[in-house]
Amino acid sequence: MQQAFEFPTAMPALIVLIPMVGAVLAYWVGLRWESVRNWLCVLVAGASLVLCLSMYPFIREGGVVVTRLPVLLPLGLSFRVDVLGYLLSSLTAAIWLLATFYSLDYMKGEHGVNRYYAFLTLTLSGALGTFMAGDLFTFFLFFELMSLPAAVLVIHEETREAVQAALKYLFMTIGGSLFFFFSLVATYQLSGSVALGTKGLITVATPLSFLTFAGFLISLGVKAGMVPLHMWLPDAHPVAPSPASALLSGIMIKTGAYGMLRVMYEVYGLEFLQRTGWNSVLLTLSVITILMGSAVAITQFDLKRRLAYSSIGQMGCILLGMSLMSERALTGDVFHFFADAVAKSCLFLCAGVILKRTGKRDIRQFAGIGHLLPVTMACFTVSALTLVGIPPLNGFVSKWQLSLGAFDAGMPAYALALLASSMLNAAYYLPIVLTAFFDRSVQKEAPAVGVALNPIVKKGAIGWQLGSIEASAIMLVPMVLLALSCAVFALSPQNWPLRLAEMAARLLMQ
Amino acid sequence: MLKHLPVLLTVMPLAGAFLVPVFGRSGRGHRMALVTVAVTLLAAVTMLGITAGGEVLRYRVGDWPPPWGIELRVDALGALLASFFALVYLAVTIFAGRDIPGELNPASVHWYWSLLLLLLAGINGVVTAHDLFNLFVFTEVFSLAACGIISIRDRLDSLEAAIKYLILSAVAAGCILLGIALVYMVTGHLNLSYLAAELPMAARLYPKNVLAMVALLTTGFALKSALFPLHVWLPDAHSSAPSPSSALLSGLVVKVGIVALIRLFTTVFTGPVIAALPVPVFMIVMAVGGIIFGALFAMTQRDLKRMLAYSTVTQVGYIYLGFGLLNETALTGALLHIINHALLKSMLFMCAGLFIHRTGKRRIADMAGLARHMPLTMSCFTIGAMAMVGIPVTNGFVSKWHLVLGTLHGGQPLLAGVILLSSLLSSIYYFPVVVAGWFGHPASPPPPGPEGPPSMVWPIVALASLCLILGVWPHLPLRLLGDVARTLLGR
Amino acid sequence: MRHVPALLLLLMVAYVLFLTMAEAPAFGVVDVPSRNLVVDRYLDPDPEETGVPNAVARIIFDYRAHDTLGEATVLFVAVGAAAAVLVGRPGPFATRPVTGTDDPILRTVARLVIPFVQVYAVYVITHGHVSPGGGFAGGTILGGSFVLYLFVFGPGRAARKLSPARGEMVEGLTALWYILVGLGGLLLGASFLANAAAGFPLGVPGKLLSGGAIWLIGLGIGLKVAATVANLFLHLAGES
Amino acid sequence: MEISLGLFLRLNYLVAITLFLIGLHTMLTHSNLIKKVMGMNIMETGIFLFLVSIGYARQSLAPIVDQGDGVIYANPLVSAIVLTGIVIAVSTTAYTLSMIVKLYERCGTLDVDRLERLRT
Amino acid sequence: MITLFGVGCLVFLVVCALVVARTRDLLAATVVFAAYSLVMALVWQQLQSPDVAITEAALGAGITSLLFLLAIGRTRRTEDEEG
Repeated sequence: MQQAFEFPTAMPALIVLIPMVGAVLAYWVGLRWESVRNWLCVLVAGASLVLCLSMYPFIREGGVVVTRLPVLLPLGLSFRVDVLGYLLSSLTAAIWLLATFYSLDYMKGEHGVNRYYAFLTLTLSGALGTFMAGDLFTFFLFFELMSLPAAVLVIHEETREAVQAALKYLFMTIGGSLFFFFSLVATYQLSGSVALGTKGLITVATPLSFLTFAGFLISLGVKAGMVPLHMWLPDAHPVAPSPASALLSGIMIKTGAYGMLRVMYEVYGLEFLQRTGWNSVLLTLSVITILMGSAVAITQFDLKRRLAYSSIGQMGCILLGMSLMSERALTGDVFHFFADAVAKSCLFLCAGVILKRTGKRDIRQFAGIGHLLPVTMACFTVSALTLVGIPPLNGFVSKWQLSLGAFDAGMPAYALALLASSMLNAAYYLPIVLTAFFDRSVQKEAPAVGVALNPIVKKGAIGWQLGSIEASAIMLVPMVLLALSCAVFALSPQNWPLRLAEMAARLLMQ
Repeated sequence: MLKHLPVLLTVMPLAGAFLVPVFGRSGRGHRMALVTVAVTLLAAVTMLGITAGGEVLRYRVGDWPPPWGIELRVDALGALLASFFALVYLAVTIFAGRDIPGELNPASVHWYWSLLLLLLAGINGVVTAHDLFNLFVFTEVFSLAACGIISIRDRLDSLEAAIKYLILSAVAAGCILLGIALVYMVTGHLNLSYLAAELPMAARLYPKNVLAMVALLTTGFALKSALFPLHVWLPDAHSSAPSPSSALLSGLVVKVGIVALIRLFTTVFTGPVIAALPVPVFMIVMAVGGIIFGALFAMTQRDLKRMLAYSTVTQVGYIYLGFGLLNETALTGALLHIINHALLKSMLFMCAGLFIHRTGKRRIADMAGLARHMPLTMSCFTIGAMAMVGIPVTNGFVSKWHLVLGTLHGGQPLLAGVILLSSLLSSIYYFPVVVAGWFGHPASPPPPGPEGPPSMVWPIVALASLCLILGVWPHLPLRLLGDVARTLLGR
Repeated sequence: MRHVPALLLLLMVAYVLFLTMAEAPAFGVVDVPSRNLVVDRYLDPDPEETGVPNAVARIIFDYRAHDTLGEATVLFVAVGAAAAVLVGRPGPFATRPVTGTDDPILRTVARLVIPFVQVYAVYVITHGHVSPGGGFAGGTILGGSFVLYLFVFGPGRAARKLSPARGEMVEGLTALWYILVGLGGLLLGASFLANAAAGFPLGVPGKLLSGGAIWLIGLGIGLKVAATVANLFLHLAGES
Repeated sequence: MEISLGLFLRLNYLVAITLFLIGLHTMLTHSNLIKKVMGMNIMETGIFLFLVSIGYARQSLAPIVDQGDGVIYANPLVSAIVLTGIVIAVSTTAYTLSMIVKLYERCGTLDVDRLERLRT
Repeated sequence: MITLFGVGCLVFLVVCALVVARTRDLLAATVVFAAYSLVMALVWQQLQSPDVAITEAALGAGITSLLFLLAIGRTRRTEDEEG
């Protein structure tokens, strides 16, 4: 096994530290100067993105960036960024930058904005730390550092159901993290170390190792929204402000899946899982998650709740890709991390614009808003089609790889599950697009009160009847970028994230 | 002068306490108490410096050799506990300066300071004692003083709680004294080391006697430290007492009984006959009961201080669980949890005290929106709540880590499940208060003026930051307690 | 009978204890484990170590003086806490039974008896280390004489004789006296509460001033217990 | 027969334990607070009887050491312990009774069950 | 101690304890308790420990009984609550 050579730099620690300090600075600055704080947050997100990307030269030849801080806490912290960690942390930083940029305008005039920005940046540090953790203990620490401030984002509206949703989120997250804590201690007890990157920490199938894997599964399942443990997700996401729920859906639930990836492939190893029959359990759970998530999504008429259930469905696909345990499935899986993150955050940002501009949440009232919000709905359509898996877009690439993986793993039936997932996605996304663009029946009364009319597309320029009430440029730019990246990577000859995904898969499968 | 520190640790608070009725009448009592506690803290910390290297300070009161005279012994554990207890004491005394005159009638305020110092003397007496009867006498001192600072509030519920506490503590004293009589009858010694030498032979000659003695002593000290079935006095006592008193009661007084038991079980009851007795098993069963019932009862409470009191029953359960497992990691976890919980629970009670001092309301429902005009106190309460649940950055996490690892070393994953379940339960009754505090809407407009007098806010902030510091750099107490646990179990 | 659980508990305790008694060392014989080297030194015939014939006084005020310090503290705590409670504002069901009597017989007898009781008390205190008795018993009798005065002449006049504030001050000072004697031993180079080792003059055993620190502590304890008892009954009689 | 003779020879211990149990029973089951305090006193004196009986020896003298050697004295350590115990017992009694008096002033009853109902 | 008088005292103690436990009238209980303490002082003297005897007589019989009397004076005489 070719041992990845390690580059001991302090880069990962720096990347994690900047948002933390930034959050405190932002809160303190925000008490006096609003705009300075806004741009400070954007700057911090940008800085972490740049630093993440700057690690590319180390990563290219399959190297690993390592930092050890033995002093802190009982077991000391360590960071270890390999290809997978690099891809996901860059993705996180990028989407965080876009979301922060988007919320500059979205949060204008809202209450508790100072708190929102501080905790948003703090959660960024948690997410980055989780993806770059070098051992299970650091993973657990930053997992908590991401989950708890996120509760403050969920509770932002301070309405009754916001508080209820946040409390449910908190209790399930804490319950989950306690299971993780138990497995962490048990792993330390069984193998004497919790470091990632060394293959097969636990290989002997004892009752305790069984309990440990169950603990990992439950804790990371709660975060990833696996079906029996997903109850908090459909309540928390609609309640949070749109950029926050974009990040919640786009990035944070991915940490759960990332954790499963590390645990399955590095702490336990494939033959252990196959020997003890865990892979069949995982496969069934992911299929149930796909079907259940997508099916319920169809019945939801609140746009954000529908998107939340769609996230559960997509997470099912990711878990499925992981459990197939073949290299191509893993490539598709890692790429699907990327595709789903981009598409899902774009969808939530669009939902935010729709809510902000038209005040509508219920899908049945979306007749004709395509004309009112042409650019937004265009982005919405592109992202939706990505998740459905239409060929020219990212979604198709990952679904294609996943299906090939299913065949490689000798379980073609699961390719059918992916097909079913695509069809169900279509079943709940396309109606929205259709009503938005082609339903001319209603659309006579004026749009929501107090909405600033700044028409970009003049009336009659390309045959639109009504002047659009499109969002401001600040909100549109991130959405357009995300929508484009859904398409650009799939069309471009050397699909950069896909190549990284292949490298990551090869590294994991060794 | 350093040679005399072990005895001065007890005598200084005593001298301070005796001086308060003489000079402390017109409000000077608080300053005298502060000075005395500060000096005691200094003495404890210097002793910690000396004993950190593993050396044990032996002190013969009256220059009489051990079996005849009384010997005091301070090891790293004793010094560490004394230092942290004195530290918490200093914070609570500073806090009480502004809180007590409001809560008590002026005639008995100077007695409060005297009783506070007597309680500290009793605690230090038990921590440093190496003689069984001396341990009993100082246990009585701190029990009566603890009861005194509850009943001083002169309201119906305080008096009733104090009487119930005193009567149960008298029963415990009876059990302990009968235990001492039985052990003296068969061994003829009172000094712990000589007792340990005589006990194996006595256990062979009079096995039932030793069984009864161990049972009586364990029951007595368990009753004093509110182990589960014997905890009935704790919720009333800790919730009806003045806030600084409940901070001390929940933080320190409950722990001293456990410290005495740990000292007994690791120095005296170590022979093979006693190892056969199922006492640790009973302790674990009671501890599990305490953990579960404490958490369940705490969830149903509407009064904030009663909720904190029931949470103490759970935390005492943790400590007994760690102690009952009798393996090195679990014992380290238990000892560390004694210190962590002392810091945490006293800080939480002081926060509750400040809330009540400001708004006059005690019910959890009235805590809504409190953070809007008391942000600092509420953030300290949040740190405390996070530590109680065991979130990584706080000190609660470190002791929970060792306790869970200890249960796995002991081969009992089920107990680990109990600890984690109760952590979840404690999040279920702590976090609604925190969430309501930060994001709720206050019913009545907040009173004018700053968050609270600085002498009340700063001790809370100091203890909260100490909890965080111990959470991130726990190596000082951890290394010391690791060696202590090894030596205690090594024998 | 809702006390069944308590009865069951007691039966179990009784069963274990009686079994223990059955196999305990015999009563009244000399070769019991508790008669060992510890007791032989306490009963050492030539008292050059402590200078007092009364072995119990040796133990209380010298060998195990720290216990007695703890016990004097318990007394101080108890009466302090009691005073702290009793000075509170009277509740709705308050009654004041102690009012003193104007019955001439009681007053004259009391006036006659009290001095003699106090002389006897002083005797018991000062001879504590020579003959049975000692600080505690003597102090109680001295306190008892004050209580007699309180019951006969009423709390008002008794408070004028020894006001609660002054009573607490005496209590505090005499308790402090105990610590000062202990610190004396410490400052003289030996350890806290040291007697012969610190060079206190032991005098001639059997005489009044023998025993060095023992005699001093005994006097202090006697006064403290007297003040404590007086203070307690003054508060209990409701002097406010 | 052997057990009963052994027990009779240890009558003191028996009475001491009986007093301890009577005291404990009174404390735990009687609902009047003053009665509980009396029970406490009886329990404590029971323990003291047990303690002093440990130190007694037949034909022994009081522990005043002035009869030269060759004489058996009673065990003084036990008396010292009991002395301290008695003072502790009296202090606890005094303090409890003061609280009971103050409690009665507040609520007019000494019955624990009635108090429980009053408070909830 | 195995004299008739000694055994008589011990039996008297147990009887006094039972009476104190059973009686409803607190004043009677106090008087019996004073007797109990006095006989206990006698027993101490029998057991050759005069120090304890004097202390028990002074503290037990004297102070404790007085305390009970004063407490009953300030509260209520009979134990069970009528009304």
